[in-house]
Amino acid sequence: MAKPEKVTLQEAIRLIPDGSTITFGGFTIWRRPMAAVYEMVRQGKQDLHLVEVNGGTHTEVLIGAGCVKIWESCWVGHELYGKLGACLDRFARSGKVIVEDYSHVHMLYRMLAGSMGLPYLPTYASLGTDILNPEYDNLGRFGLRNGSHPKIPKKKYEIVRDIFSGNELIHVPAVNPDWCIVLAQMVGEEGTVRVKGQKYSDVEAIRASEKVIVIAEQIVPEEYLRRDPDLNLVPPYLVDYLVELPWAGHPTGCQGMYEVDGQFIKNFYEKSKTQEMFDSWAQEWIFGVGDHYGYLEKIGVRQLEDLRANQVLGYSTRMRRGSR
Amino acid sequence: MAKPEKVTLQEAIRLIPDGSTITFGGFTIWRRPMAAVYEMVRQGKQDLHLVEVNGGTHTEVLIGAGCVKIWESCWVGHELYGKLGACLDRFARSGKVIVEDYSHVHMLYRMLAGSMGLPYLPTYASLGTDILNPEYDNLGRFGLRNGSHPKIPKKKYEIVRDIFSGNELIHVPAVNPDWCIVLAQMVGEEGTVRVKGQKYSDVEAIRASEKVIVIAEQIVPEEYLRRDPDLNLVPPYLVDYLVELPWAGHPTGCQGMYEVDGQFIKNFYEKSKTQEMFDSWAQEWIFGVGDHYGYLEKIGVRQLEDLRANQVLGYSTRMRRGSR
Amino acid sequence: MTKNAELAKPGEYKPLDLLATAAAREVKNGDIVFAGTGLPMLAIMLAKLTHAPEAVCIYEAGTIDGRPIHLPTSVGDARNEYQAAVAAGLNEVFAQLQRGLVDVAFLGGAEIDRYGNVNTTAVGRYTPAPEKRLTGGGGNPDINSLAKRTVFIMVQEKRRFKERVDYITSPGWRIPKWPSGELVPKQEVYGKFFRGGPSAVITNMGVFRFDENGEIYLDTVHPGFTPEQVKENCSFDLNISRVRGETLPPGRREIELLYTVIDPEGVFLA
Amino acid sequence: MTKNAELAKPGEYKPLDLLATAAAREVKNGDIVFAGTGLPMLAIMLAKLTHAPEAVCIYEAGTIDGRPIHLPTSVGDARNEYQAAVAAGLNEVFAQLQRGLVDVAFLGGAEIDRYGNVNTTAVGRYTPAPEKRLTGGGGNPDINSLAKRTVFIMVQEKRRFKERVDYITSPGWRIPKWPSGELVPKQEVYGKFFRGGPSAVITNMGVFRFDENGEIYLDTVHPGFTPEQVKENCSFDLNISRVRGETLPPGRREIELLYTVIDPEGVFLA
Repeated sequence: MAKPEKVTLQEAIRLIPDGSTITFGGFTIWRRPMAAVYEMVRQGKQDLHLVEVNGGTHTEVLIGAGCVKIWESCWVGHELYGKLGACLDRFARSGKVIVEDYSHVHMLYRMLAGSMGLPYLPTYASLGTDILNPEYDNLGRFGLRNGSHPKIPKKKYEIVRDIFSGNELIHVPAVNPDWCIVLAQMVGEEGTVRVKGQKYSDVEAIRASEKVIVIAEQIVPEEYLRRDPDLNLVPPYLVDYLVELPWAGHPTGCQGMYEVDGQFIKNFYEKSKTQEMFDSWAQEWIFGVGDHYGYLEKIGVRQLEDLRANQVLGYSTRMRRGSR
Repeated sequence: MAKPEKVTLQEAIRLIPDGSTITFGGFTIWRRPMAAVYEMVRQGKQDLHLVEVNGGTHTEVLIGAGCVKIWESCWVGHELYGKLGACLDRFARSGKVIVEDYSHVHMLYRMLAGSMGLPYLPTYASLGTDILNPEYDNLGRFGLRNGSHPKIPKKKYEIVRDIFSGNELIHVPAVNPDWCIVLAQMVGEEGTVRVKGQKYSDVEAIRASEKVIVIAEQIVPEEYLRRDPDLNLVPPYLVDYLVELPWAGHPTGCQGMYEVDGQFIKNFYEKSKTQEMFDSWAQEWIFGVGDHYGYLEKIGVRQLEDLRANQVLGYSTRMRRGSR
Repeated sequence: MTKNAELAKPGEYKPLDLLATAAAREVKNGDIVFAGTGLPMLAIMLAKLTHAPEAVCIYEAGTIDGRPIHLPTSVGDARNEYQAAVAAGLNEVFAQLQRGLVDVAFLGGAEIDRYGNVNTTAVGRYTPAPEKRLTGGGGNPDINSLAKRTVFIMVQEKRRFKERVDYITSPGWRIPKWPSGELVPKQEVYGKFFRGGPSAVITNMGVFRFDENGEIYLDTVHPGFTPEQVKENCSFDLNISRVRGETLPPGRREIELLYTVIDPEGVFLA
Repeated sequence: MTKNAELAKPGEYKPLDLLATAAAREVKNGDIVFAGTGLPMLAIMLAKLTHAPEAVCIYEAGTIDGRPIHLPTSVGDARNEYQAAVAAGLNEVFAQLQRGLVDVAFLGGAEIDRYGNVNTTAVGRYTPAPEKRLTGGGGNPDINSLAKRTVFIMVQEKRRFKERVDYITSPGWRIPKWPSGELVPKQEVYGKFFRGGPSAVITNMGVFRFDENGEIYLDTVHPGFTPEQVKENCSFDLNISRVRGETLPPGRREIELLYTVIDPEGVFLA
C-alpha cells in the first residue's frame, strides 16, 4: 500500500504495543509530537524503549509517567526552560530507567545507518570520552546485549583500525525503531510530508523505522505540495498512519505555526522535580483534560493566539519573551 | 573568506593545474558544466584524474581531447543519444586512459564519505560482481596504489566481516577531489547556491572537494534566495569561485532553463567514434568558436529558443522529440 | 474506447508494444518501482494506467513518485519532476533502495548468462586494456543487489545469451564470492542482506524466469516464435521444458494508451 | 553613537556583558562558527556586528548562516532561519563539522578539569545508577572533537573546576584511549583526524587558555578579581604564573549593541 491510513490520534497510539522501540521527529523542544506523547500516557504504555537522536520535554513526560524502560540518546532537557531532565535524573538514579549514553553524532549515525539499510556507520566523533568507556555500557551491564533483544545491538560500539586512513575510529550500530512519530506542518491528502524550516533528523528517523505515524498540523491538497517537490521531506509510501491535529506540538514550537510555550515548559520542569508533583501535573494536564481538545481549551484561546506564529516571520511576535 | 570570488570562466579554469583530481555536478546528460569542460580543452589540460559518481557527454569530450589520464566511475554514455562512451572505449583500449570501475552506489558512497570527513563508508551493494574482482583493480595493476598518489587510496575496497549483522560487506574509500565544478540555475550575489529539481549528487561532490567552482546560469539577489532557505543547496562558504554564464550546460539539460539538445549530442556521439572525426568536431565546436558566446552564436538563436524551457513546466515544449 | 480485456491480434502490434506490455505486467499494484531510461518508463506508465494505479516510481537521479504528463527520455529528465512527491538526489533514493523499500526494478544489459549474471561493462578481455568498452554498470548492479525483484529487458541474440558473461557487472543467482571468486548462490554472498534478484528476463522473443537453482528457463514464447527458435538464439543449452505457452499479446486498450497517452510524440515508439 | 574603542568603566557593565564580549572576541573575521543555545548566540551576533562581519554561524539543528532579526532562544528556534543560506538538518551540519569546516565553536559544561575535559553527563558515580544525572553530552563532545578551536563558557566554582571530572563527556587535551582507558594526549587518540581542541575557557572571573602540555592556565583575570581569587575557586592547583593582566572590559558600543540591537527584549540580558 502506497498511501497512509488516516486515523484518529487514539487509534494510532493504540497500535503501539508495550515494549516497542520508539523514536520521534523534532529537536529538543521543537516540533515534538506532544499530543501523541500525552495520549501514550493516557493509554498507559509500558516498558517503552526510546532511541532518540536527542530528547526533550516529550521524553520527560514519558519517563515521568512511568512509560519508559530504556532510554538511548545523548541529551535531555528543556533548553532555556529547564536545565536538565528531572524525571530522567530520578528514574535513572532509582534504576527504573536504563540509560545508554551516546554523543549526538553517534545517535544521528545510528539512525542514519538504520535509514540507509546499513548495519553501522563509522565516525571518529567523540573518541576519548567516557561515552566509550567499556564499563559504562549500561545495556551490556544489565545483560541486554545477549542477542535476545532484536532492537539491542550486541555491542554498544566497536573500535576499528581503518586501513585507508591508518587511524582508529568507531562503528556505531544501526537502529531501526519499531515506531517513529513525527509532527509536520503540512501533509498532502495522499501522504506526502512537508516540513518547513530546519529538518533536524526527521528523514533519518522516518526511513529507519518500521512503522511511521505522521501527525499533520493540517492536511492539504496533495497537488499543492507536489507543485514544489523540492520542498517535501518524504513520499506517501514512507508513512503508515496519518493523523490531522492542530497544535499537536504544544508546548514545543512548530516553525511557521506556533512558538515554544516557554512558561508552560518552565512550569512543567518545576513540577517534574518530584514524582508527587509530576503525578499531579499529569492529572491536571494529561488525564484531567480528557483529550487533545480538552488540553487546548484548558490552555485557552488567549495563550494560543499569543503563541501563534506571525505568518511572514514564522514565529510569534506577540509573545513576551524576556524581561523588557 | 566566506564569499566566493567572482571570476571569468577562463580565469576559473586557469586555476586548475594539470594532473588535478576533478569531479562534476550533474547526472549523465543533465546539468553538466559543459562550458567549463570546453574551456578545459581549449586550455589544453593534461593528465586529469576524473572521479565521478557518473559520467556523461562532458566526460567523453575531455577524454576525446586527450585531457584525461585516469577515470574512476561507474558509467559513461549519452543516454538515448549515444549508447556508450566511444572516446572512453578508444582510450581505454589503447591504454591511454586507466579505468577504475565501481558501481553507482560505490561511487556515491566514495563521494559521500569524502563529504562527511570519513575515510570510507560501508555498503553491500554490488557484492558478487566483477567490480570487486581483485584482478580487475586497474590502478593497483598499474602500481598506482603505493601511497605516493595522495588521491589514490591504498586499496580499491576492503572486504570486512561486520560484528553487528554477522555479514560480510565492503568498505569503499573516500574521495576528496581537488576540484569540483557545478552548474546551478541560480546563485546569490554572496554565493548561496540554489539547484532546482533533482539534486543528483551535487552536495556530496561540493562538500567532498577541496576547491569548488560554481557556474551560475544567473546571479540573483542573495536576499531573494534567503527568503526560502529550504530550497537552497549550499551556503556561500562552500564555494570558492563563481562564474555567471547562461547556457553553460549546453548540450546537456538544465531544469527550468533549457532542454537536453539531443540532436547535438547524437551528432557528437557519431563524430566521437574515431579520433579524426573527434578532432575535427573539436576544431569546429571548441577551438573554432573561440569562447562560450562564439559557441552559442554558432548554435543560433532559433535552436536555443527551441531548447528553452517552458517556465511553468521546466522543460521545453517547442522542441520536436520523437517521430510524431 | 476499447476494453482492456480485448487482446490485439498478430499484426496489430509491434514487437516493442509487446515488450512494454509484458514488462508492465511484472508490476503489481502498490509496488515501489525503480525504473531506468527507455522502455521501463513506458512499462511503469502503462502499469499505472491499467492494473497498478497505486504503483510508485523512483528514478535513480533522485525523483520520487513523479506524475509526468510528457514522457521522460532519461532518469535525469525534468519531466520526471512534474507533480513528484520529492525531488531529491541519489543519496535519498539509494538509501531507500538499500533499506529494502524497492519491490521491483527494470534493468537492461548487453550480455546475460544462465544464472542471470549481466554484463554492461566490457566485451572480451577486461584487463589490462579492454577489447570493447561498454557504458559500465551504473546503478544496475546496485539495484539488482538491493531490490526484491528485478526484470531485465534485453535483445535476444546468440552472442548476448552466453554460457558465461565476459564480465559480471550485475549479480545473478550464482555469483563469485571474493576474494576467491568461487561461484556460489547469491544467498550465500548476501546473507542477511539477501532480498531477491532477477525474476524475469523479457526479450523480443520470449519471457524467461529462473528455477529453484537460479537457472534461467523459458517461461512463455512471444506469438510468432517457437521455443526452439528462442533456444537457437542462446549460446547455452536453454531449458525450454517448462514453457507455459505463448506470451499474452498486448490489449487493444494498452496499445491505445501507449500511442496516444504515454508516447504520443513517438519518442520510443516510432 | 559611541565609538567601539571606548571601553566601559567598572560599574558600567554587568558580568554577563563581559562574558559575551570576551566570547565575541574569540571569533575571527571569516570564521565558521558553531554556536549553542544562550550566551554563545549573543557572542556570535556581537562579533558579526563588530570586528567579524564575515563570520558565519551554523546551528546544530540544521540552520546555516542565518541572519536573525530577533534573538533566537535555542538552536532549534525558527528565528535562526530568517535569511539563512540553508535550512538543512543535523546530517548536513555534522557532515560539515566532521569534514573540518568549523573554525570555532562555543560550548558549555558543568565540570571541567585541568586538561579541559568537560562533564555534562552525571555528577558522582555513573554506573550502575548515577548519583546525579545531567543533560548528557548532546553535540558537545562531537563539536569539541571536530572543530579547530572550542571556547567553553562556564560558571567559576570550586566544585566545577576539578582535578578530574566525574565523567569525561567532552574531550580535552589529555583523554582516555579505549579500551585501556590510559590517559594520553588528544593528538594520539585522534591521529590524522586531530584538528585542535579547547582553546579558551571563559568564566565569570577570568579567561583561561591551555599550554603546550594541554594544561589549563589563567590568561587574563576579569576586572575586580585577583588571580589568587580565581585560584581559590579551582579544586586543582591552577597555574596563575602566565597571567597577562586584566580581561579587556566591554566597549561602550558593544554594550549598546547587546542591549539595543541584539537582545532588546531582555531574553538573556535581564
